[in-house]
Amino acid sequence: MAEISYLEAIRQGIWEEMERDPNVFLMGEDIGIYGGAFKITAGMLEHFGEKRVVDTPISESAIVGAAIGASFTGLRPVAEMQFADFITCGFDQIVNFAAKCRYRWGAAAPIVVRAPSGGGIHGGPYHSQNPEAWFVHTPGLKVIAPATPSDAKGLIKAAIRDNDPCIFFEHKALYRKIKEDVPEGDYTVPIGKARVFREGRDLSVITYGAMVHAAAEAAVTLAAEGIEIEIVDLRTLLPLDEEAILASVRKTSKAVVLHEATLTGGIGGEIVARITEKAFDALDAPVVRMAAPDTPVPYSPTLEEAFLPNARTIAEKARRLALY
Amino acid sequence: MAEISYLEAIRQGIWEEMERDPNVFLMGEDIGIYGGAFKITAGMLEHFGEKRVVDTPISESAIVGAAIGASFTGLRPVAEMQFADFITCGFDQIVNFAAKCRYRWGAAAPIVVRAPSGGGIHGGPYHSQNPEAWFVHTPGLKVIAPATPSDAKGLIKAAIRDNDPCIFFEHKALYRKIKEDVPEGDYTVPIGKARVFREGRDLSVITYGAMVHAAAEAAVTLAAEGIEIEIVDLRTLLPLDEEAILASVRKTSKAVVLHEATLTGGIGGEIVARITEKAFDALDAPVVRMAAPDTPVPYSPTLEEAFLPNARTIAEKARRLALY
Amino acid sequence: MAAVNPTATLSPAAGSAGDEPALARRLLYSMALMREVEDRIERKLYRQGKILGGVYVGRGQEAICIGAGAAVTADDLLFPCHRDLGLFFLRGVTPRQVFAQYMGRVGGLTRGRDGNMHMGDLNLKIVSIISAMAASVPVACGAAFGFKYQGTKDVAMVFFGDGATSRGDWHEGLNMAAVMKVPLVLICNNNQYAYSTPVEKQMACAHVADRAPGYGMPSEIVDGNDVLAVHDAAKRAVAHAREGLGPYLIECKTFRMTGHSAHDGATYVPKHLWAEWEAKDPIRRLEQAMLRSEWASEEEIEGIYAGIRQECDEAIEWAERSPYPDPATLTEGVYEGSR
Amino acid sequence: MAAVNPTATLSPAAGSAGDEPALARRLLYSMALMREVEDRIERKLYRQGKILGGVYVGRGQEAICIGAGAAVTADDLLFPCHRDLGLFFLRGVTPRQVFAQYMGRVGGLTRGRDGNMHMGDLNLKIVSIISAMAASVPVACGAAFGFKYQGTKDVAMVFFGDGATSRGDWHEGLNMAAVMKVPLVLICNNNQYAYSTPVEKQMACAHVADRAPGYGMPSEIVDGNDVLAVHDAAKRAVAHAREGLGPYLIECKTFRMTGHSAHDGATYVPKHLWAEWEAKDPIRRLEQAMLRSEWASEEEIEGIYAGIRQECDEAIEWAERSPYPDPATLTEGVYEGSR
Ligand SMILES: Cc1ncc(C[n+]2csc(CCOP(=O)(O)OP(=O)(O)O)c2C)c(N)n1
Ligand SMILES: Cc1ncc(C[n+]2csc(CCOP(=O)(O)OP(=O)(O)O)c2C)c(N)n1
Ligand SMILES: [Mg+2]
Ligand SMILES: [Mg+2]
Repeated sequence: MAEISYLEAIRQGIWEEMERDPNVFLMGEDIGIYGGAFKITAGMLEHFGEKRVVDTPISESAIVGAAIGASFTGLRPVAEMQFADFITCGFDQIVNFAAKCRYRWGAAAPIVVRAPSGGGIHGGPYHSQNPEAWFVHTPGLKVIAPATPSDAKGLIKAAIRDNDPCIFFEHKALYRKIKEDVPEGDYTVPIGKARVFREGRDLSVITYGAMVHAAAEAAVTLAAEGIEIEIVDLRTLLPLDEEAILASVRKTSKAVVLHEATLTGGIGGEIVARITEKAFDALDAPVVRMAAPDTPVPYSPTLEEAFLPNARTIAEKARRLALY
Repeated sequence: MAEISYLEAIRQGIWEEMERDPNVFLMGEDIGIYGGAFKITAGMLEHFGEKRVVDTPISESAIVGAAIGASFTGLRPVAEMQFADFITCGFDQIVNFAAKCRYRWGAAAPIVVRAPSGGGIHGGPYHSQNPEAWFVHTPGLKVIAPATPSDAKGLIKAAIRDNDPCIFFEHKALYRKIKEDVPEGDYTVPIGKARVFREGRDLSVITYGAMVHAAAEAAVTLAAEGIEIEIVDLRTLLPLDEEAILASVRKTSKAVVLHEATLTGGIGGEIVARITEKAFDALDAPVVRMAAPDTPVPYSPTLEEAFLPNARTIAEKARRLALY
Repeated sequence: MAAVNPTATLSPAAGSAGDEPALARRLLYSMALMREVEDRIERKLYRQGKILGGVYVGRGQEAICIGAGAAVTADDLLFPCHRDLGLFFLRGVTPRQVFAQYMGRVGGLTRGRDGNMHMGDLNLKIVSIISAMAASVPVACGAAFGFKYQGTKDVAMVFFGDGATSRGDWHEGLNMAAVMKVPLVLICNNNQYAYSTPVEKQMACAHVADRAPGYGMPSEIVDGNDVLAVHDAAKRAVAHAREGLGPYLIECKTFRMTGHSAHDGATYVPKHLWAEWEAKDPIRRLEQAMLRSEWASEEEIEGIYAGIRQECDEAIEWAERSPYPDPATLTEGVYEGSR
Repeated sequence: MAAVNPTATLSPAAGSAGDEPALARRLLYSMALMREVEDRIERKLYRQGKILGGVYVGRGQEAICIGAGAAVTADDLLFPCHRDLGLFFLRGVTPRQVFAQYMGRVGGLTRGRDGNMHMGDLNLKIVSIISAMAASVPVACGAAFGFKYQGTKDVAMVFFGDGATSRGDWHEGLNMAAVMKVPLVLICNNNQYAYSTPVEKQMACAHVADRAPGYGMPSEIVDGNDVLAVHDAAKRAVAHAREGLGPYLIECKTFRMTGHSAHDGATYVPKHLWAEWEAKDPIRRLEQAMLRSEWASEEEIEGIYAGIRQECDEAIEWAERSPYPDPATLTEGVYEGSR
């Protein structure tokens, strides 16, 4: 088993699916000779050729729309948004067409839209957003947000094989920072299944993406104080793995729901609601949310640092809840 | 005081603001000679002229973008989306530009985007949606959803005078159905303030828009059974009137959060989370949500009826909770 | 309208030499069927309250979807717009299914999930309308890309109106199709109105076709009320696309002989236009041409119409007997295998 | 590039007859200042790690924003794109503010809220870039509508690249501006690349200007490395817009003499193009023209450059002394009066 980065894991996953299925192809801006803004598709043009690695004009709506149309002819398009922030330009095609095809007229739209998202890279308001909640509120979509190389590889492969439209959020801050050994050979990670990232008895931190690692860092601090937090990595945001969430909360009786996206209207509310509706009696304390404040993502380091939840602020919040 | 419809109330509100401030103007598709798909702007072209009632090409993104640009020159644009379902075509301009102007570079973008939304009119998947949650998750916007003629008139006037971008959701099923006496003369209703639509001691129904009236109908049934529900009409969804919500819940100790929009990722989760975070000890039962199921809005009457929450299903839910 | 001058007589069906009579009969039948079905829908069932919601018909524009739709094979993928009901009949959808669709019954193409023209069936190679105007254009571009990718000779044919050309999706779709040189045929019905908005308020150029050069795309303007002319132009476009020469735009000049939808009286339309365009009715014109060229007799033609009326009577009965969907099925099929 | 042939000698500044020397000095100073500031940013501060995040510069394209920006008055509203830093200097923004902006300090135009070129100031009549390519076009159309509505003679001038023209917003904005006949001047910098994507993969027409007829809009193609030619074309466009004749498109042919951003080595660019375009450097060309026409001496010109270098040294010191924003201000100003 070779240790690879989160970025390399996604790259390998796509590469393997391209090898496995000739109907899989890639489209997006600067994904060919340039290999993509983040180099996810580096080397693919050379290996798979122009036919399967398609540089497009700057047309997010047409990229998504064309991906859907191509999927109607039996292809398996993987479309890249150069930054998740620009998925808003293809929003109508995703939420009004792709998401509704199967229900409205029985047509499958097996597309994958990859969206590099998240802050912590000094990207400012237009290159740092976490827009997943919009899509979680759109029936018909599957929304995926891996935190580790193993999951990133297994989930991108599962998404490409899935027969429903998948929005795949890749956290930019994890691309090169997070490395681990990934399983040998061909494997997928099931869409819709969370995993316990860290076992703990005192309280549950329900989170995903980059925040999984911030929580893990906080867990070390807290463990030294005798507080053992359990970290549930959702991995898929739609459909939500309610069982896994409830199981952890029933075990610890306390929960912090954590995300990097801004607080109001974020997916955190959905999770809190499901916990209180279905595990109310198991709760020893109110479920608390932790997220970025309700502002655009600021550029200046001092502001962005204050904006993003981090190990220190997570530990504080968890500590207070543990002592509730 | 004359009894007027919800539709007429919005029309009057816009009309009065046009009379009051020459910088207020309207743009949208078919709003001129046709008076708008729902006749909200009927008669305005004749009275205010082509300069201030502007028929546009079918270009939702440019309608919103141009409204923002016009606002930079001191105008007060009121833009109409023919149906809220098509606001997705102007999504980027709203969430990435209008919403972020003030925070990013200190520019006000005082626009109003009117969006006729909601089901119950046999509109099917593309003419019935309630997309408010997407905007509630967008810092910088104000999101308004009136339930009554008085509020509709007072809030559209407040939105036009407001110095931040406002998304104004008008529920199509209320346009001609709901009538009431509205206050004489010039008045506004404050953005960000909910109101208790009906007093009750046994449980709180937190809702907005068309569901306020469905809840009121359920209240009659329940009252006959001795169950008195309190109905909180949020009126504004962003910013949320947390005080009003918590005050009602502290009073009744039980709450149903109700909306017509689909359940998962809807604003209901946000409200449940705030209640459980801030009024946990006041709760005698888990806060429950009630909303449409996670599907597109179906067309056929039998399906749409099963899709929309109604007085009967609301009464059932409330009854069960009251007896918890 | 400078570039075309619609006449009361049809242009000879160049290219379809030989089988004119058979072709003409097929076109006449299809246009007349579309007209009759939509008349029943708009003027009977809707007014009787048996159809709820929006009703959009193509009265007076039948030559466009029929003439163009008849120019492709069953393997080519169609992307209708809301005035192109005829395409469904060309693909074997029955009046029964259409009436049931409009009445929200399980017998409809979407089984009640969606209404009116918002229907499609990939097995019949006909993609559902996307309600957002022009959103179908990039999708059709992608389908055409798929055909090219797979090395088939199939083409995608997408329909839209003059108003739809103002949408960003229209531009992105045409540009991408041209850059990728995919087999896409674009059929514009320029009926001079978008809802109540006249084309002068929609664009500052004289013709939609004037935009083709900006995409490096060939185009032509055709009399949209001349079904044989539309058919011939469409055959040229399809041949161009099949040969791998890229997308091709056809602008069909026509007029919407009704309101935007069943509830629209269209009082904003200058009166004289109705009579002017009534004289150019595509069905009457083909009928006259067929009689003139002795491709069919009065009786034969009346026979066609009588058959259609009977077909519609029977189909409506069938549709009214078709049940409404079972509410228990409400949440089925949002995802593969989901209940 | 057929329509222009860039020469080593500048076209005479027709129209600006009389004040050439003064105009030329202003243009030279502004272009040189932009060049020096961006060199410091891209080649010094960024590499020293003093600037974080994306850095996009307009090296080799200075003639476009300076030539066009100098053609409007202080009341006209500017909509820069990410290679138009010069516009800020024309509007009185100082190098201090620009360096502070890039370093995320409170001294920057956005006080650290946003970074690099993502800045604006309505008091200076300069609207912030919208990061989504071409999103500024409909916004500029709306501002131009506002000027017309209020009866001022002001115009809006919006800048964008070749790649931006593929966005739906570009189309919707041009079409709406043409239909509404608003005073909008559109300046395209066609530097033949969008990030790594060559213009042939962006559009299937030869020139962006080929699209203007489809909007019923006049256009011209100009040598984007000839600041006086750009200036003259812009004056024609501004006059057209001010007279109420509607929008006007200018395509400036140029080349991006660096990577897309500071981290892009641009290895995808054919080597020979660098030398070819280096020879057309807009600053050198104006310099030569000024010497030839004896509008300025070697010494004067060197004096201008020396002053700029000193100005930048001082400005960087100032910017580095400018504090980072106080985290306590994080949530301020999302709404009017919000803390
Ligand atoms: C994006 C979008 N905006 C608005 C509408 C509402 N609408 C439906 S049809 C129509 C007019 C379409 O005009 P045109 O494209 O000319 O087609 P026609 O109806 O004339 O055949 C409008 C505005 C829509 N469907 N989609
Ligand atoms: C909608 C959108 N998609 C993608 C991007 C990422 N991006 C930033 S600049 C750029 C290339 C722009 O090319 P062009 O318009 O030619 O301007 P140039 O950089 O060449 O001046 C891209 C793809 C973006 N900013 N907006
Ligand atoms: Mg039309
Ligand atoms: Mg470029």
